[in-house]
Amino acid sequence: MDLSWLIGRLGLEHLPSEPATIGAAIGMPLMALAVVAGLTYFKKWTWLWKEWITTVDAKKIGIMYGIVSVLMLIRGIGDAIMLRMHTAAAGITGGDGLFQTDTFQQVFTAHGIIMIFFVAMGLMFALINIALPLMIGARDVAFPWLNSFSFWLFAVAMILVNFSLVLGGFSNGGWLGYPPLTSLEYSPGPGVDYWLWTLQIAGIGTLLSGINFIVTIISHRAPGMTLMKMPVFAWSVLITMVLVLLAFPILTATLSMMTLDRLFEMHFFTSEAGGNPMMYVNLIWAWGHPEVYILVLPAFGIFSEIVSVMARKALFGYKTMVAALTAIMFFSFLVWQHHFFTMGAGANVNAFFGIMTMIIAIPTGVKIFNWLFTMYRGKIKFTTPMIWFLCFVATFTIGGVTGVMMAVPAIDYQVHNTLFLVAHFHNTIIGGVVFAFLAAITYWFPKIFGFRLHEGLGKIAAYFWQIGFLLAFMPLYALGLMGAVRRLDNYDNPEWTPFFVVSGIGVLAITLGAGMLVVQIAYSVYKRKTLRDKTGDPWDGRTLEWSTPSPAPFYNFAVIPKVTRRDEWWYQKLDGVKSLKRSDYKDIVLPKNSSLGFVIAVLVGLFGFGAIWHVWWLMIVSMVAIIYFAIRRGLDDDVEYTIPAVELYRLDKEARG
Amino acid sequence: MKHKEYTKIRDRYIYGFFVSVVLTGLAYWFVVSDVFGVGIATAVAILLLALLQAVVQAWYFLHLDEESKPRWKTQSFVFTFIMVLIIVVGSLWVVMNMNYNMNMGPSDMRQYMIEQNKKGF
Amino acid sequence: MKKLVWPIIIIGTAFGFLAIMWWLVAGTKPDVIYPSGQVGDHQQSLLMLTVLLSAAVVIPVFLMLGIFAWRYRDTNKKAKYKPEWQENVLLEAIWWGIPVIIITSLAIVTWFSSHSLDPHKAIVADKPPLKVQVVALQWKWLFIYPEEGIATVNSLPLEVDRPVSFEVAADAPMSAFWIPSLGSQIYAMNGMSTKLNLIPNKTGIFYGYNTNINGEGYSDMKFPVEVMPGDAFKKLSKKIASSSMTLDYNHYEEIAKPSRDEPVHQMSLSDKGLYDKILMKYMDHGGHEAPASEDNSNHEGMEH
Amino acid sequence: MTKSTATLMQKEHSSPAQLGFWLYIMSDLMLFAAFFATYMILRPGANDGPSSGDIFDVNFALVETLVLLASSFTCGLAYLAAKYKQKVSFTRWLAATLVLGLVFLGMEIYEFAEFILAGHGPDHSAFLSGFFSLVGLHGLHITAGIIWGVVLLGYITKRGLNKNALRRLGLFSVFWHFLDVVWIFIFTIVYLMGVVS
Repeated sequence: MDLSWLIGRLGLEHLPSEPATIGAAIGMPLMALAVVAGLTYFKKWTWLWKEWITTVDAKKIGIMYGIVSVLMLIRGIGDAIMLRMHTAAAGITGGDGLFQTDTFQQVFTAHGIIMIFFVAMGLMFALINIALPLMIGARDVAFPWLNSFSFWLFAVAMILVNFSLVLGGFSNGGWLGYPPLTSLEYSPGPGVDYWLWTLQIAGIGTLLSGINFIVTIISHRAPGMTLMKMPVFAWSVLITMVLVLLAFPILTATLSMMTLDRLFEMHFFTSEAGGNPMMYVNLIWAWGHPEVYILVLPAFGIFSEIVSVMARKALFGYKTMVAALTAIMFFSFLVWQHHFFTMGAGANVNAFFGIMTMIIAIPTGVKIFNWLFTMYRGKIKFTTPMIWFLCFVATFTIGGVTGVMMAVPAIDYQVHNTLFLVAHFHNTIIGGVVFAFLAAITYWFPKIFGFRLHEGLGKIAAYFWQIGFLLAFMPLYALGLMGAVRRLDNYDNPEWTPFFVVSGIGVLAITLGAGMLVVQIAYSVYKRKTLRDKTGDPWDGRTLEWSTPSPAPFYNFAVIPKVTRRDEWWYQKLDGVKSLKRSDYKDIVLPKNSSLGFVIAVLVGLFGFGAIWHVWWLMIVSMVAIIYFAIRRGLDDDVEYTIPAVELYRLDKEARG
Repeated sequence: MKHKEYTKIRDRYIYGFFVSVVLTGLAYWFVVSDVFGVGIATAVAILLLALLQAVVQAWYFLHLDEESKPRWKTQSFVFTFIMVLIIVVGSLWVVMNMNYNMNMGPSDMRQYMIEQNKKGF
Repeated sequence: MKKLVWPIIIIGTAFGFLAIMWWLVAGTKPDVIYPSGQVGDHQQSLLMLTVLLSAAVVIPVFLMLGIFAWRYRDTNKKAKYKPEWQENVLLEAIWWGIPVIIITSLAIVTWFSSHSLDPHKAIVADKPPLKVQVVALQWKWLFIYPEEGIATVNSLPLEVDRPVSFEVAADAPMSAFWIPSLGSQIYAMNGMSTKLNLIPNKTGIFYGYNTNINGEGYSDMKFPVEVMPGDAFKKLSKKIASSSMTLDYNHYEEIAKPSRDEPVHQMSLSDKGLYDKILMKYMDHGGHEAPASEDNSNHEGMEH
Repeated sequence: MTKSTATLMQKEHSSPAQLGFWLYIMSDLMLFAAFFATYMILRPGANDGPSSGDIFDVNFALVETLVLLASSFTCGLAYLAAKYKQKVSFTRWLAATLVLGLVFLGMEIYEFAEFILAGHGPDHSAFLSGFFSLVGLHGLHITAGIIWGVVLLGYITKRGLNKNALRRLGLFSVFWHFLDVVWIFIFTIVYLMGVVS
């Protein structure tokens, strides 16, 4: 009884066989059921639908991005523990480690995808949604509905990647699975398709957000705030979004070609029939390198804000920082070949891209010196964000140095795809991106939730993250030089075992650090009365978001402030803050909630699921429904509502307490 | 009630359309009648014509010449075009160079294949 | 006293960590740092050069970080506080200028080293280069010595001080051929023959790896590289050449089947053009005659 | 260009929707750039099947180009008529644009069907995969444009040329002109250069 017309290649044989994956495959639905049961018990479904699922308020969308990212951080660290415990056990027992090779390969592929797409990009969009509109004096983003739709695409992609645990497994080709390994010839299963569609859906969501934030920064700044009076975080977001706008289409194109290869047996990247796998490597890294700058530039922007506020001093060399950001934006599109120096290109090609890669190190170095000289002659408060900054400078500098080392092609021939490379990119991503985002969570938490996070626990968490990072990744540098290649699931060189064991201990220390973060949030919620932020300006800030009450009201600014110079709020406080008069309040227009963002995103998820399992009818039905709802949204003219001045005045008085 | 502006803008569209048709016809003529012979010269000529037509269309049809001061659309168009060139030319340079080094690019493969057939493999 | 708590914790942790790393690293001889081939030596010296050059940036950053953080903490009354000081052309000139100088010198070194250590460049030595054709299979390595007429699986005997000119291809997902103690790695791909030139300058047993994941048995693709004096190598290749097991295309098909933890095989080579046939598996399904009118007078012979 | 029309043009050129849609067009340019680069790399990979010179008919492609150019022209006139509230001539010109678009799409589908029936489907060689995906991607964009145009026509006949209609029509005309610009490069790089070398 061939049911493939109905269920494509779905079947029970795709259920997991490995004990660890079975555990996850049972655990995850159970957690989902617990959430559903809680919601039903407390009758919170309408609240969830009205306040969260259909919201277009950037701050709420930011909170949702944050929740998904923290959940995925926990899963990502869980994957990391599995990997390091496996390699440590493989060394000690001399056997094959804790898991089968296929499971091990799926775990590090999922670890890569989840950490980059759902933790790093997720936290980035969480923080941008929360802080950017407030910082540039805007009421909301330029396209609120598009913001909701982008988030739900991101959430649907997250569900897809986690559902692969329950049915079908994930790709085992690494986070950027090179063909021919991920082509039909060597990986016919649904795992690679899960990987393709997860990246495709998340990628489209990111691209739409990129457009959204560029227009927000260009056309929604407060009156008087010229580009050169904008906070540096806003500059880093503008430049990051330009990179997103130009790089993510290349990812969409490359994944579409790979999907065509797998669905309709075309020959873009197959090794036979004229296909060229090297073109995949070339294209995926033409997106890949701008992607890592997309991750790190907001981190630079965050630290520019934090250092300036914590040292109570204007950021040193504002113009140079903006010039450095622009230089990084341009050069990040000229270096991608350093990811495959060893593929066989000629000396001229390697030398050119190597030199371009080194040139990027100059503006990055300049930024670090500018931060250091912002601390010089300042009055530094060692709050948790500042501790994260000190850890960032120490760690990121090592990462930058190993990066310059690997920029020389001749050296890269010896360290490419070894644990030296693994240590380098963890150095720049954990040391740079993760430290910055954890600092930013502590920094902007009171603005969104109205109470601060507990300082002591925050510092301990930072301490464990820093020690855990050093123990986990410094041994990998040494292992890389000893010939240990990356993604090893077993090795027979007893000399390496102590290194892998120390690295395993390091990962446990990082887990302790992450655990301390969860404890910190829980404890701060418990103690939110004493940690309440009454003034709306807990850190004595310098930018506009600290002029609003905490938690920031849904309309952000009752009256959009006039901006005359950089660090507007700092100088307003020095000259004495003028309170708003009754006549300043005007009617304001805000976007209406819309469920279509969620609905269309779910349909896109179904389309992807249909494509993974070759359920052709599901693909056709969901595509037609997508077009229908898109047209309905396109033609919908009634998308805004107004708040009369009287009501606004009352709300604002209430919020200011 | 035809405004003077209405006819002015319409004439711009007609002018733009006419120039585009001429440029397309020119490129077609270069290729069909081998004006510059087979090879690089023709390819460069028709690419230049294509670039010219793209500018003409952007100017007349997309009204890029009338944009207000900060000219965001024109700036982003030029910047994206540079990035497109970097990606396309960069990819061609990198992958062609690798194919050449492995002297097994598809076209060389065809040559190699012929030579192997001669040896009776 | 209380204000010294955190500095003590930080310095204590730093020294504790350095002690652990010293305990780990002391006594080990990483292949990349202690290579035994001319190419590896050059790469090792390049590595040390970049460490020195970047130290010129890293050390000031760490020093300034510690000093500024300690000196300008808010509880230190003696420190001067100038909140508006945010521009200084001289300082900017320094931290744009010095890195530009460092990077320019490194760029010059990069340009020359990329050409001198280019894997495609043949190594000149007194002995003629040894030709080895490497084929990455699903989870093992096949080494073909066309001139000696022998082939081995998962073991690479070489002659000391004699340059080796590898031709690397694959019949498996993209893999990469790397011997850390001899120098550069290079990718191995289906239907593509890449060149790599190395030279072993010390005898002994070293190990080679596959650095690009190509499926399940990826970690099992470790192989011993035995570097021996000239006459021992000649004696070994004669012994292998006379062995009963021979390698032709059909036997090759047997070996190419996916397998893990493949033991070492040593065979005599009965089909000299085997390597080209493996490459042709991925070309345009050869077999039918190309169009007769194909004029291949300008076709230069494929140099092996 | 008198002051009034300049401000008229300028007012609706810098609205967030116009700028946002323009940035989407820029990202679409990069999407096409990736497909162009791949097509050019894979063009020699004919896998013993037909190479570009064998199967492309330049005359057919020229007609397609002129059809699309005409529809871009009529689309400009439609937008102009709409801005001057001339509903009758607007409807005529927009209908003309959509019909020409359908003719172009029909020709393209005809060419694809002809290749597939002759056994040169996209799954036969890398060159054909590259060709079908590049020209097919443009075809998909044209299809989306036609659906958008039809929906707009229906909306405007029902609700007239109000502010929202003009805004959407402005976006549609930018999209349609952009598709013609991309087709210029497809015509040049795929068809013309395919026949030359």
